[in-house]
Amino acid sequence: ADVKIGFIVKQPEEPWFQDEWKFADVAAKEKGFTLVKIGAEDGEKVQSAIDNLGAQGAQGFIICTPDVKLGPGIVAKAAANDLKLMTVDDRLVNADGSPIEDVPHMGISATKIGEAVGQSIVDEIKKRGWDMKDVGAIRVSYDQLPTAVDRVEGALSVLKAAGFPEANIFDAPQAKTDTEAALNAATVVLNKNAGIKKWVAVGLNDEAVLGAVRASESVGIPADSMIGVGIGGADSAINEFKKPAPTGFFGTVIISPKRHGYETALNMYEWIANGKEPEKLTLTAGQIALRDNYEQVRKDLGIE
Amino acid sequence: MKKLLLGEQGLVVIFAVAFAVVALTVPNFLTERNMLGLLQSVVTIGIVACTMMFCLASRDFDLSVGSTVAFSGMIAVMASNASGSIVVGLVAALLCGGAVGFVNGLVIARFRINALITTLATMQIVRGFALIASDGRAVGINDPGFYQLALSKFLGIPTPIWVMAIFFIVFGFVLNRTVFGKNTLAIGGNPEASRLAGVDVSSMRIWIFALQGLVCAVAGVLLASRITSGQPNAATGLELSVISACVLGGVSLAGGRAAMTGVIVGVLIMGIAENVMNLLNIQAFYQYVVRGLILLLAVLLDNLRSAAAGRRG
Amino acid sequence: MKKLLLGEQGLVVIFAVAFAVVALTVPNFLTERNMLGLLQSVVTIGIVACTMMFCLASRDFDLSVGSTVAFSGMIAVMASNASGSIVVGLVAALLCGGAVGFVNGLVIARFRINALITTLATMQIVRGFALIASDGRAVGINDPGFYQLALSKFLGIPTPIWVMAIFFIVFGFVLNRTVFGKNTLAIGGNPEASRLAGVDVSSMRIWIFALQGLVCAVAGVLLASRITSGQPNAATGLELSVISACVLGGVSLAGGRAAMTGVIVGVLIMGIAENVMNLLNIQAFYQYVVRGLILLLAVLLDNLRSAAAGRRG
Amino acid sequence: MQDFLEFRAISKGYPGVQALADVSFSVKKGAVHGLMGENGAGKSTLIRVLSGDQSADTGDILIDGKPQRYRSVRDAFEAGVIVIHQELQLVPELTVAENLWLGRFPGKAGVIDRTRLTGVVKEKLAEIGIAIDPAAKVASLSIGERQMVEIAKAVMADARVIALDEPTSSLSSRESEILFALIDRLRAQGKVILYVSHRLDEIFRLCDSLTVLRDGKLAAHHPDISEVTRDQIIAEMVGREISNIWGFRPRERGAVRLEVRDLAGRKLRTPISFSVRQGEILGFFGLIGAGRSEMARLVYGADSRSQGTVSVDGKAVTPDSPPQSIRSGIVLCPEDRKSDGIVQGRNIEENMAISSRRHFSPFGLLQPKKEAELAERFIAKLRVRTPSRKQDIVNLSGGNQQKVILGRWLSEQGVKVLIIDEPTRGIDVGAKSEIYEILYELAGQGMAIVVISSELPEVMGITDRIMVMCEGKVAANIERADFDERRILAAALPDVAPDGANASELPNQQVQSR
Ligand SMILES: Nc1ncnc2c1ncn2[C@@H]1O[C@H](COP(=O)(O)OP(=O)(O)OP(=O)(O)O)[C@@H](O)[C@H]1O
Ligand SMILES: Nc1ncnc2c1ncn2[C@@H]1O[C@H](COP(=O)(O)OP(=O)(O)OP(=O)(O)O)[C@@H](O)[C@H]1O
Ligand SMILES: O[C@@H]1[C@@H](O)[C@@H](O)CO[C@H]1O
Ligand SMILES: [Mg+2]
Ligand SMILES: [Mg+2]
Repeated sequence: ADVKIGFIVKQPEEPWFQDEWKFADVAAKEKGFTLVKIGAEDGEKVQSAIDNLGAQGAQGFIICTPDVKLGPGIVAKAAANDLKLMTVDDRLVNADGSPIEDVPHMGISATKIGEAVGQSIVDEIKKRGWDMKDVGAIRVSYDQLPTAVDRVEGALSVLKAAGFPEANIFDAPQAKTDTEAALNAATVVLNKNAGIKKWVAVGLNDEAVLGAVRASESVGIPADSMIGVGIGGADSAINEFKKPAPTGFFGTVIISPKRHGYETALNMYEWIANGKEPEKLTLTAGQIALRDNYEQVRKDLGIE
Repeated sequence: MKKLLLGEQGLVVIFAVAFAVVALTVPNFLTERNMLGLLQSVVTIGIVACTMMFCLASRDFDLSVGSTVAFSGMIAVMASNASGSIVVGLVAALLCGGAVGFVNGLVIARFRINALITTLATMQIVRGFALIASDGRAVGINDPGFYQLALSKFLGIPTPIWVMAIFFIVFGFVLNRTVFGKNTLAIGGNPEASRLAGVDVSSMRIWIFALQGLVCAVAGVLLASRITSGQPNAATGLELSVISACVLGGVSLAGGRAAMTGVIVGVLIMGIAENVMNLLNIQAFYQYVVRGLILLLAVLLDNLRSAAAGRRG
Repeated sequence: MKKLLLGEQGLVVIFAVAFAVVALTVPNFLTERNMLGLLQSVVTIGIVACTMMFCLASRDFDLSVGSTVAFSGMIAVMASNASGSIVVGLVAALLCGGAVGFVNGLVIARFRINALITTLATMQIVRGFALIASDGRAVGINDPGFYQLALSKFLGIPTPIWVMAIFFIVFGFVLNRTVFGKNTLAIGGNPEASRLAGVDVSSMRIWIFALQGLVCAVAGVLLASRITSGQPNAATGLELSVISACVLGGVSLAGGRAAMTGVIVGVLIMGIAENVMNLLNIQAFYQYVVRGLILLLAVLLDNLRSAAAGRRG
Repeated sequence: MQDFLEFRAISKGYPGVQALADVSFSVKKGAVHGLMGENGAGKSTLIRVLSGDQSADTGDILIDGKPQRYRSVRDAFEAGVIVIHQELQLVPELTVAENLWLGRFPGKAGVIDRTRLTGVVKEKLAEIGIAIDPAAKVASLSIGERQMVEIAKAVMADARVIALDEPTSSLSSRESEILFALIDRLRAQGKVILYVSHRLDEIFRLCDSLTVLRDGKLAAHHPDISEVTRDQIIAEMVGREISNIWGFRPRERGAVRLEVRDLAGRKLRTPISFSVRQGEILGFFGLIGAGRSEMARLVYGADSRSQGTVSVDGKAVTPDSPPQSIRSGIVLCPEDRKSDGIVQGRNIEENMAISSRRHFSPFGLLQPKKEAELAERFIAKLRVRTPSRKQDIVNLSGGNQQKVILGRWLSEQGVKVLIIDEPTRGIDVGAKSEIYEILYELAGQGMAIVVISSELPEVMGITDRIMVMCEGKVAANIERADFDERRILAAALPDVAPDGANASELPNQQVQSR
């Protein structure tokens, strides 16, 4: 029979998910199955997306859920519709917070990515010979998104472990997850602490860190006094590296949508068509990319 | 034929025709599974639209419904986890939802503050409460019995769909056959005349908002049960979907005009649009455009119809 | 004193008092840097509020502003990248923004479709266009000269703030001192009477929407310059912020009442609230609650004031 | 009989206006008491205080000797007071029956008893001789019919005290007769009726006693109306003698100015043709729903035409839209001031200048000085009672609003054709004669004037020619020399009864329903 596979993502507008879909499509072409791409921004939409897949005769689906706590509901819905289930990026958890281990998962640990960000900042601080006492850290936060908290906290934990004074970390809560909101929030932090001349910035993604970098420019902090490290590595970050002069956007942790999109789709196909069950857990790593090596890193990760 | 199209029930007829076309052309649409999935996908919008209809008909506006749905869903889960009793959870959710609505009504009716601003404010405050209560994270349900609210079936049809159907019937009746309904329409049609006729406009408004809060709580509980957790971020943007469904269904934002059949059709149009776009595998970005065009087309058709029927805009 | 508080400019006085209190109690608030930062943070809202005021004053509604800002920002960047000329980019953005507004106006005025539904539809369609045009990705600016739009300063004050100030003055003048402004208010007061008095209501509405689109394009260009890229997801939810700012500033959603000073105050209240919350390090979830309470408080104060002044709600 | 309703030292002020100052008088049981006074004298305010809608600053209302302490409309209703307000207070989206029951729907446990809802209304409407379908939406009724629905409220309520604020201002003589018969019946039942009107004929026809207000103060109280004369009342109201309200002056009639050919539209199916000459005042008379207002709206382009042409001085007016009509020199002063006339929330000056300001606003820039001058000129000329030209128009009394709307059109320049629908609706005697004077003056300058009026004496008093409409068609065209009350009325009636019955003999004939 024809194989039909669903690929549900939580934020279809995000380039990351566009890429995942794009690479899943590559697998679909290779193997000749149909890929149904559905965006589902909240729990309710996830439920109807699964019903919808069931109704159109899909045999399985891959999902990046808007919230990991939706786990039991998704598992139940998938079973009710007789669909095979795999997760990508974010791993489902039970009511008590433990991961649902039965569901094959390919993902990245939010905390791990955060730690990579923190490590590269710490390295750069040392390289520039800054005294951590004189440096401020902008924590561009969006705390209602659990992944965001995990990433940012991951980064800050590395900073703190390296001796970064806790008192120098300042919260800049974004009202929304776009650059303008981050810019406005970070501006306040900079103005409030006008005495601090050297800054680092972390946030949930490239857009958030970019906001902090723009804020530093608007209050006249020179590019070499700012170390912003983002997460994602999509175009907004690459654009920074392409600018003629370096900006305070120092680097970004690129995570590869290729494996996530291509491999999960392929595995699901194998599972459906040939009964070959996928690995229960595959973790991929992020890789830090800087102005001078981003092209190489992207090639290594199979993007471009 | 012409009479059918142009009559009071014209929207329903247009809808029926559109439905038939979709059923014939879109594969997998008219299957029992898909129909049930579709109906389940509009449960939240459908339930909340019942009272939003009253709100709009009385010339008011409620932007806080999404937050209230999320908040009361959270409360249901947290209270039943804490007490070990699902009933306690339900009661707590209804109380909280009702309280939010009551406060909205009180502020709007007694302090005469613009409904848009008031509910925009409570929308944020209540969302804040939901986030604070849960520390921004979804809360899982301990007692699997809670899931049964959404999973159980009667005559093969899931309970939430029954609940929605009952709400449609009850609120349709309330609108057309009760003093409450007529007073609502009167307030929206001419608040001054209603006041001068002795209708207690301000307590009517408080009641309508309180009812809206209660109904949001019901929707919130069903949603939490369906998604098996209380989520502080659930139902964002619900307000606009619900208001669109109502307006699509012919409820006038200028007040005074509302009909349950229209609202049901509005709710279904929204649900079918989403459903069909996914069945046809329309790309995410194009879905935005299509969604917008469907909205436009639906009101345009309805307008042409009523213009032809010689009614006043 | 009493006269001051209760007069036409009462809102402004209340605001001045609140401002003084904040300036005295919140550390770092009244510094030049913070003031400039604050003003820059409200540029988008402030500019768009100018024309939203006209829209609301004429009893209309525009939900598509956020999408239009994002879309025209994208277009500015893409067109100037493609042509190598910033001017071409600007013109393209203005044309696109104006076109979106014009279509809104045309559909609303000529086909008499509800403004809420129409702009809800175009909000989605235009967002879809922005996403499709950019494939959902941020588009970087090739020519660094583009950044100068937002970075350049005059008398120590960044250009965007000047632009906003000029818009305030121009639209304040248009509202109070021109036939266009008076006709806008008349339409809001009683559209049918205005039509019978010879006001060309439908072309006025088209103009108002087209102007709104143009102004959104200006805001979009400045925003793109400020964040040094065109972002298809920029400015989501802008519509509600702008409408709140207007309503806070005393613009009536029922039409016919508007004042530029009020709108300026409304915009500033929104900006100051965010600014002060961050200065005071209020936790993210509590910010929701505080934001809601400030909204409520501001309208409540204004209502008490006008009630005391014996005006009608 | 004893005094049943008593006002004791009632005062009520608004910012800048003392609407009522120390007003005291009383009315006996079973009496119809007239309330007269210039526009803005305080009549409606007094009635609003009686209705519980507004509370007096000081003073008391006594009913049957008991002081009333009510704080809301409901309280007043419970005390047996029902008020029919000057402006229509109906909900257009609800049916006639629902409007009549509004505030006290019949039924059990909140569920409406639909049989009673329409049944009782049908009975009551038949009883008072109004043939309107209780199930019809009010939005589908004409103004006149709506006014009848308002009046039916008084009967439905079974109150002890009934106040009617200018109930006949949009009724034609035939509906007025239905109302008068009704009032006679209520009087016989021992109710107290407070009756506000600017029409002296009605006052003398109906009232047993009379109070005249002036500038918010009691100007005169006449316990027995038979002891006063018309001229005396006018003098008490206006403060001067007016010998002849109409003051008709014949004029030269010139070439044809307005030419209407085969005009028809959605609500006026039968094509209509007529012309008006320079300096001519043409009157349109008819019963309610005769189609006069529809005709006027078609000529003005307020509704779109399905056929026919309108031309001014031989030049066709196209396309049919109000701005085009104004540019071609046609203006229309509409009949329904609340929905089509006043711009709520705007002040007097803005309401007056809305159309004419384009003549003196270069590049669309306002000239505040000129607008102020214009407003002051017409406030004085039309004697608009207001503390300032910056007053919001909704705060004016009904008659004063009407004057402002008139001022809007009288200040327009380059007008060749002036169409006024019910020009003196709700306007006091003093101002009426001023308005007529202005009309003669404009006609004298060569303007063609069309006056639509439901008041037969007015049409006969001021026009050169009368066209009578009946059921959407022109039924007669009569020159001034041939004016004859019976003939005009006969033409206006849908089916002429044998031997030329006139309206007053047909009070209970049913109004054409639609
Ligand atoms: N809400 C208000 N605010 C300010 N002034 C008001 C208000 N209502 C009435 N007035 C003023 O009170 C005075 C009395 O008005 P009222 O309506 O009682 O007059 P009236 O005798 O009924 O006149 P008309 O014959 O024109 O109906 C007028 O000068 C009017 O402008
Ligand atoms: N709101 C309405 N909806 C539909 N038809 C209407 C409406 N109002 C009036 N008509 C129709 O238009 C015709 C003309 O009514 P209209 O009220 O204009 O007459 P008129 O001679 O001006 O009388 P009036 O004194 O009431 O203004 C009526 O026969 C009626 O059928
Ligand atoms: O939400 C993030 C998404 O933005 C992308 O970075 C992949 O991981 C998900 O958890
Ligand atoms: Mg009056
Ligand atoms: Mg008429």
